[in-house]
Amino acid sequence: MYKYIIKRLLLLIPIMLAVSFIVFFITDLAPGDVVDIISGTEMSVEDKEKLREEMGLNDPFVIRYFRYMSGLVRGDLGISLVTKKDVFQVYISRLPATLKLATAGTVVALSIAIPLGITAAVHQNSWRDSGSMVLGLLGLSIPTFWLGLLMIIIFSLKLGWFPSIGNEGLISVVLPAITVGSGQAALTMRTTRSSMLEVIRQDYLRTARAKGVSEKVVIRKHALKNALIPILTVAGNQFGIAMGGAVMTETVFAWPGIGRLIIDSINNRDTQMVTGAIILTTMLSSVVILLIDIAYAFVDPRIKARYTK
Amino acid sequence: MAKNLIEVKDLKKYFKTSHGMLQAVDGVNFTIEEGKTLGVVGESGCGKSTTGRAILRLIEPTSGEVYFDGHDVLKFSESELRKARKEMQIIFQDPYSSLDPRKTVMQIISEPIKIHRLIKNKIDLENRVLELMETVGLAERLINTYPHELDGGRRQRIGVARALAVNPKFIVCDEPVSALDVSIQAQILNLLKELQGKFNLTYMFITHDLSVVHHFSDYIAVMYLGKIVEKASAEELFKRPLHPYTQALLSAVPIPDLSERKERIILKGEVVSPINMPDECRFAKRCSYARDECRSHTPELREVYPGHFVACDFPLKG
Amino acid sequence: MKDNDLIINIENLIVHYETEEGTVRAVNGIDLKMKKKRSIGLVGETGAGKTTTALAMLRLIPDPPGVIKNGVIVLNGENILDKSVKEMENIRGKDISMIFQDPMTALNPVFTVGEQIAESIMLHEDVSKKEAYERAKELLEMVGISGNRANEYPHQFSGGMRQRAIIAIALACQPKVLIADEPTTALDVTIQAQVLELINDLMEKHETALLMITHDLGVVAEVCDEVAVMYAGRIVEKGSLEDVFNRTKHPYTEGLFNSLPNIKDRKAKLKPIPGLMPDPTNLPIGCAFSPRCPYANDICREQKPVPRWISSTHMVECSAYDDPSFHIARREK
Amino acid sequence: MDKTNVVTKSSVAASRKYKKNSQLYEIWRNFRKNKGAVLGLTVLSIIIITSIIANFVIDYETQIIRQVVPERLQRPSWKHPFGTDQYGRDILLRILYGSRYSLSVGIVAVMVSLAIGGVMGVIAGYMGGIIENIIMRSCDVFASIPALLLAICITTAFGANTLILMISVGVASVPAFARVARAAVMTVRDNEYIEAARAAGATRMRIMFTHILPNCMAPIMVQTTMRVGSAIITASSLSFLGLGVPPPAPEWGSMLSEGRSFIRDYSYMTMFPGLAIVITVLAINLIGDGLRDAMDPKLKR
Repeated sequence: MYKYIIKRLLLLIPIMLAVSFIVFFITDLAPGDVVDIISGTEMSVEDKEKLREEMGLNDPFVIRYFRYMSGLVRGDLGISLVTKKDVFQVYISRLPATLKLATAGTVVALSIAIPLGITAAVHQNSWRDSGSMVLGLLGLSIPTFWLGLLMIIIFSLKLGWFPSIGNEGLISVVLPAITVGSGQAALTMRTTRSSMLEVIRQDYLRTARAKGVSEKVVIRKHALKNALIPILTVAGNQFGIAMGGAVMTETVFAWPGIGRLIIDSINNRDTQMVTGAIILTTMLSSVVILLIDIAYAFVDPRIKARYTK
Repeated sequence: MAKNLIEVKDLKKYFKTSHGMLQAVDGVNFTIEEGKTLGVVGESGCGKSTTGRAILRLIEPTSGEVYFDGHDVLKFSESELRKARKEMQIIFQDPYSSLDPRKTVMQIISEPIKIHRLIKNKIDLENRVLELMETVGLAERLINTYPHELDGGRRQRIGVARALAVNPKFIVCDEPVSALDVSIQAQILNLLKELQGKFNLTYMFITHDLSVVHHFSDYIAVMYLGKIVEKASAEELFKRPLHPYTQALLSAVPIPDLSERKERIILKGEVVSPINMPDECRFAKRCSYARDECRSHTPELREVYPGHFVACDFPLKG
Repeated sequence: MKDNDLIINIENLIVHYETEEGTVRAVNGIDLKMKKKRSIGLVGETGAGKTTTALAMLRLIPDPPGVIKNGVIVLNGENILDKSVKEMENIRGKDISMIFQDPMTALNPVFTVGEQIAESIMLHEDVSKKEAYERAKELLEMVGISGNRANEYPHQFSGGMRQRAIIAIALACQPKVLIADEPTTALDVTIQAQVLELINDLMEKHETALLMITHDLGVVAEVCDEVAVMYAGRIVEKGSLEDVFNRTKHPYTEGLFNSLPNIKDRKAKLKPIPGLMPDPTNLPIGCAFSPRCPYANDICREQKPVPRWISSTHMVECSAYDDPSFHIARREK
Repeated sequence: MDKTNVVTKSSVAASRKYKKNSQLYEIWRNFRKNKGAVLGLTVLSIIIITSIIANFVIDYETQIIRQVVPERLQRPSWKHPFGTDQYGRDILLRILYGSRYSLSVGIVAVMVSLAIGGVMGVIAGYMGGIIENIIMRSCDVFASIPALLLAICITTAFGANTLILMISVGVASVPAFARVARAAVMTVRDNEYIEAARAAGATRMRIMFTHILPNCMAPIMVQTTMRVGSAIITASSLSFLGLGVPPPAPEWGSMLSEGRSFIRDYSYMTMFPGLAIVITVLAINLIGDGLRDAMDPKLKR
C-alpha cells in the first residue's frame, strides 16, 4: 500500500514542476515589469535600467526561472516588491481562512448533494428525480459571485442575520460556505445520481434481494458502498477546486483568503505574489486530490489488492 | 489432394502483461484445404480467437508464417496487406457490437466494396447490395434500417453479407452463432454451409460449442492454453479422441438425447492464463493420466493415425 | 395430485411489462407444480418468459414496468402474491432462493465472499456474526472451495468458483425451492460439468426442489426429472424427461430438437424453425407459434390452443391434436 | 459472383422507396419529447434574436454608454423597466445589448476548447501509446490549475479585452474537453465494427472519419453545449473581477460589478444582470441535458 502512495507522491513532482513553469511563463509575459511599477515617475530611464540589472530582471527567462525554482524548493518565493512582505509568509497567513471556507463549503455541498443524488437515483423518473435534476441544473446555472451577492442582499442587508464581510468567528462563514457549497453541490449531485444509477443496475443487488435483504439495506449497504468510490473522487476534486475556485466567493464576501489575495495582488500588479500564490494553491489542491484518491483504495478492495501484493 | 489455401507455421502471439509474458498463442501449426472448413474449438482463454485475428493480422503476431494462396501474409507491406484483405474476411460473434450503430444496412454492406473500389456506379452498387441481402436472406425493405432496429439473427446476416461483399476466398468465423438462440443459430449455420457450397469458400470456424463444431467442420483442431493438443477429421476426432483433454471435453458436453447418457469425466481445477509457462505439458496439472515424463518437456504434435495428430506422449488407446 | 410433497403450485400466472413501445406480454398464463426433491427444467429461447416466471416467484419483478396481472403462486398453502413486503423478505433466501446467470457480476465486489454468505444466514436465523461466518466456511467446503478462502474478495475467484460461492449463498438456509436461472451458460464446458455435478449432488443430499431455467436441452437431460417447454409466455409442452425427449408432441419442441446438431449423424442437415422470434408486444391471435409451425391450420391461426393431457404426466398445448390421427414427424424412441 | 442478373428498375429505386428519415430527424423527434429542452431552446432563441435586433435597434453611443446624470439611480419604472445605473444609463437596454458579449464569448471560448481539447482528446484516444500519454499527462498538468486561476493568469499576462477573455476561458476548459473526447473515442475504439472496418481494408484515416467521429459526436456535442453555459459564467466572473470585457461595455458581469457598490440601497442593479446570466445558462444547460437523452437513448433508461 505504501509503495502505491509513495509512487503517487513522486508522480506529483513532475506535475508541480510543469505547473510552476507554466504559471511563471504566463505571468512573465505580462508587459512591463516590477520596476516600472515601483519606480513611479521620478526614476530616469538609466536608473530603471540599473535597478533592473541589479535585480537580475534582464537575465534570460530560463535563468530567472531556475532562480525562482531554487527559491521555491527552499520555501522562499522571494519578497513581494509591492508589499515588501515575504510571499510565502503572506500566503501561509491567508491559508487558514481559505481552508476553513473550502471545508465548510465542501461539507455544505456534500450534505446537500449526496442525499439528493441518492434519492434521485433510487426513485428514478419520479418527482424526486426530476425535482433534484432541476435543482442541479439551477445550481450549475447560477454564477457563484451572483449567488453571493443575493445572499448578502437577503440574509445580511435585508434580514441582518449574518455579517456580509470578514472572517470573525463561525457565524461569518455561513453565507460564504453556502455560496461555495451550492455551486459544488450541483456537480456532486449529478455525479452521485449517475454513479448510483450505474450501481443500481448491477446484478449483485438482485442477488442481495434474492437473499431476502430489505430494499433499504440493499441501497444503504450494498449499493452505496460501491457508488461511494466515484462520489469520493468528485468530492475530492471539489475540495481541490474549492481551494482555488473560492476566488469569487472570497471577493464578494471580502473573505481574507488566498482567492482574494490573488485578486488584490493582480490589481496592484504584484506579479511576484500572484505567481507564488497560484503555484502554491495548485500544489495544495493537487495534494488534497491525491489524498482523496488514496482514500479511494481503502474503500475499493480491488485497487487495494492490486497494490498490496 | 486439394490445394491448401491456408498454411500456418509455428504462429506465436505473446502479450506483455504486468505479471509476465502471456503466451496466448504458442506455436500453432495447421493447414486448411480450399473449400473446406477447419473447426477450432477450445475453452475461453485457449487462444482460438487470437489465432483467428493474428492470421488476418488484425493483431500483429509475434512470430511465425501464414501462407495464403502460397504468399506469406506476415511479410506483406501495408498496401499489399490491404489488397489481400479482399480475399480474407471475418464474421464476428457479437451481433450488437460488430455493426456501426450510426450506419444503415446499405452503408454497412457496401463499405468493403467502396474501400476496394470494386463498383463505382451508385446504381450498380445498390444492386450489388440488394443481391447480397437476398443471398443472406434479408428482406429488401431493410436496406435503410439501422442495426438497433433489428434482432440478433438479422444483424448476424448483415455481418455475413458484409464479409461476402468483396467475394473473399477465406472467411474466419469467430463464434458466429454463440450469441444467438438455438432456432436462429441453425438458420445461420445452414446459410454459411450453403454459401460455402455456392462460392467455394474456405472457413476457419472458431467456437467453444462442441456439437456445433462437430456438425459444421470437416477437420477440427482442439486448443488448450495457446497450443493445439489434437487435430483430426471431425468423424475421427469424435469417434476416437486420443488426447485426455479432448476426451474430457467431449464427455463434458451435455447431450440432449437420453440414450446417449454416459459416464462423465469431471476435470478437476480450473484453466489458468498461460503466463511464463514452464516447458511441460500444459494439461499435466489437470490430467488424470499425467506421469513425470509429461512434466519434463512439452509434447509435440505428431501424426498417430493418418490425418490424426495429437500432442501427447501417452495418447489414449481410442 | 395434491400430496404433501407439493411445495409450490403456480396457476394461470400472467405478467406484463407496460413500456412506451406497448405492453410486453411476457408471461401469458402458466401452470407449474414443484414437488420435494424433484427438479424441473424450464426450457425456452430468449423472450419466452422464463426469467420473468422465476422473478414472479420471488416477487422481484421491477414494477414499474412489471405488473403481475393474474394468477396464484401457492407456497406452504399461502398465495405469496398476497404477502406483505416484510413477509416476502423472510421467504426470499429461506423458502425460495435463486442463482443467476453471470457469476462475474452476481457477487458484490466490495464485500468478501464469506461476508456475503454469512449475511444470508444472519438474515434468516438469529446467530452471532462469528457463528454465521463459521457456517459460511462450512458452506464453502460443501461446494468444493476451501473454507479459508472465505475472507477473499470476489475478484480473486475464477468464474467457476464464483458460481459455486453463489450456490453456497443460495443454499445457506436450506431453502425448499432453488431457482437456477441459466447457472452454467456463462461457464466453459468443463467448468459447467463440474457445476452441474455439484448441483446434482446437492439435490440428492437436500430436500430442495430445483427449477432449472435454461435454453440448453442437454443441460435439462443432465439435471432434470421433468421438463416444461415455454414459448411466447406459455408452457406449450410439459412432462417427464422421457415424455418430452422421447415422445415429443409439440411442433416447437420438435423444432428445437431439429435445430440441434445430431451427434450420431454429423452430415444430417439442420432443420431450423423458419421465421423470427415472436414480438411480445403484438402476439398473433391464435397459437403464438402458428406463424412458424409447419403443421399450422386455420384453427391454430384463429383460436388459442387448449392444454391437453396425453398421459398422467404429459401435457401439450396444440390444436392439431384435435385430430386424433395427427402426429409430428419426430419418431418416438 | 460474375453472374449478371438483370435487376429490374423497381428494385433499383429500392433505397429511395424505403427512404427512412435520417438519424438527425430521429434525434429531433426524441429531443422534442423533452419539455424542459424545448423550453430551453425557445428561451435561447429569444435571447439570440434580441441580441441580433439590439445590434440594429439600439444605438451604442447614445443609448448604452452616454451618461444622463439627471436620470441617475432611478428605481424600475415604466420609463426604465429595469431602472437606471449610477450614470443614468437604462439597465434594460444595456442588458439586451450586453447579451452579445456573453453569447459570443461563451460560444467562441467553447470553440477554442473544442478545437484544442477535443482534437487532442480524439487523437489521444485513437492513437494510444506514448502520444496518448503525453497528451493526457499535459492535460493533468493543466487540469491541476483551477480553471478560474488559469484564466486569471492569462488575462493578467495579456491584458483584459474580449478576445483575450475568449481565449483564456477557452483554454481553461481544454483539459475537461480532452478527457471527454478521449473517453468517447476509447469506448468506440474497442468495438468489433472498428475491427471489421480494418478487416475490410480501411485505412486508419477512413476509420477515424467514417466510424469513430460519428459515434463520438453525441458525448462531445453534449459536452460542448454544457461548456457554453459554464464558459458564460467564467467570462462573467472574470468581468466581475474587472478582468473581462472592459467598461463601459455592458457585459453582464461588469454590470454586476458596478452594481455591487450600490448594493445596500439599489439592489435592483445587481438583480437583473444576474437573472439574465442565470436564464441564459439555464436554457443552454436544459438543451444540453435534452441533447444527451435524445442522442443516446440508452442513457435515458
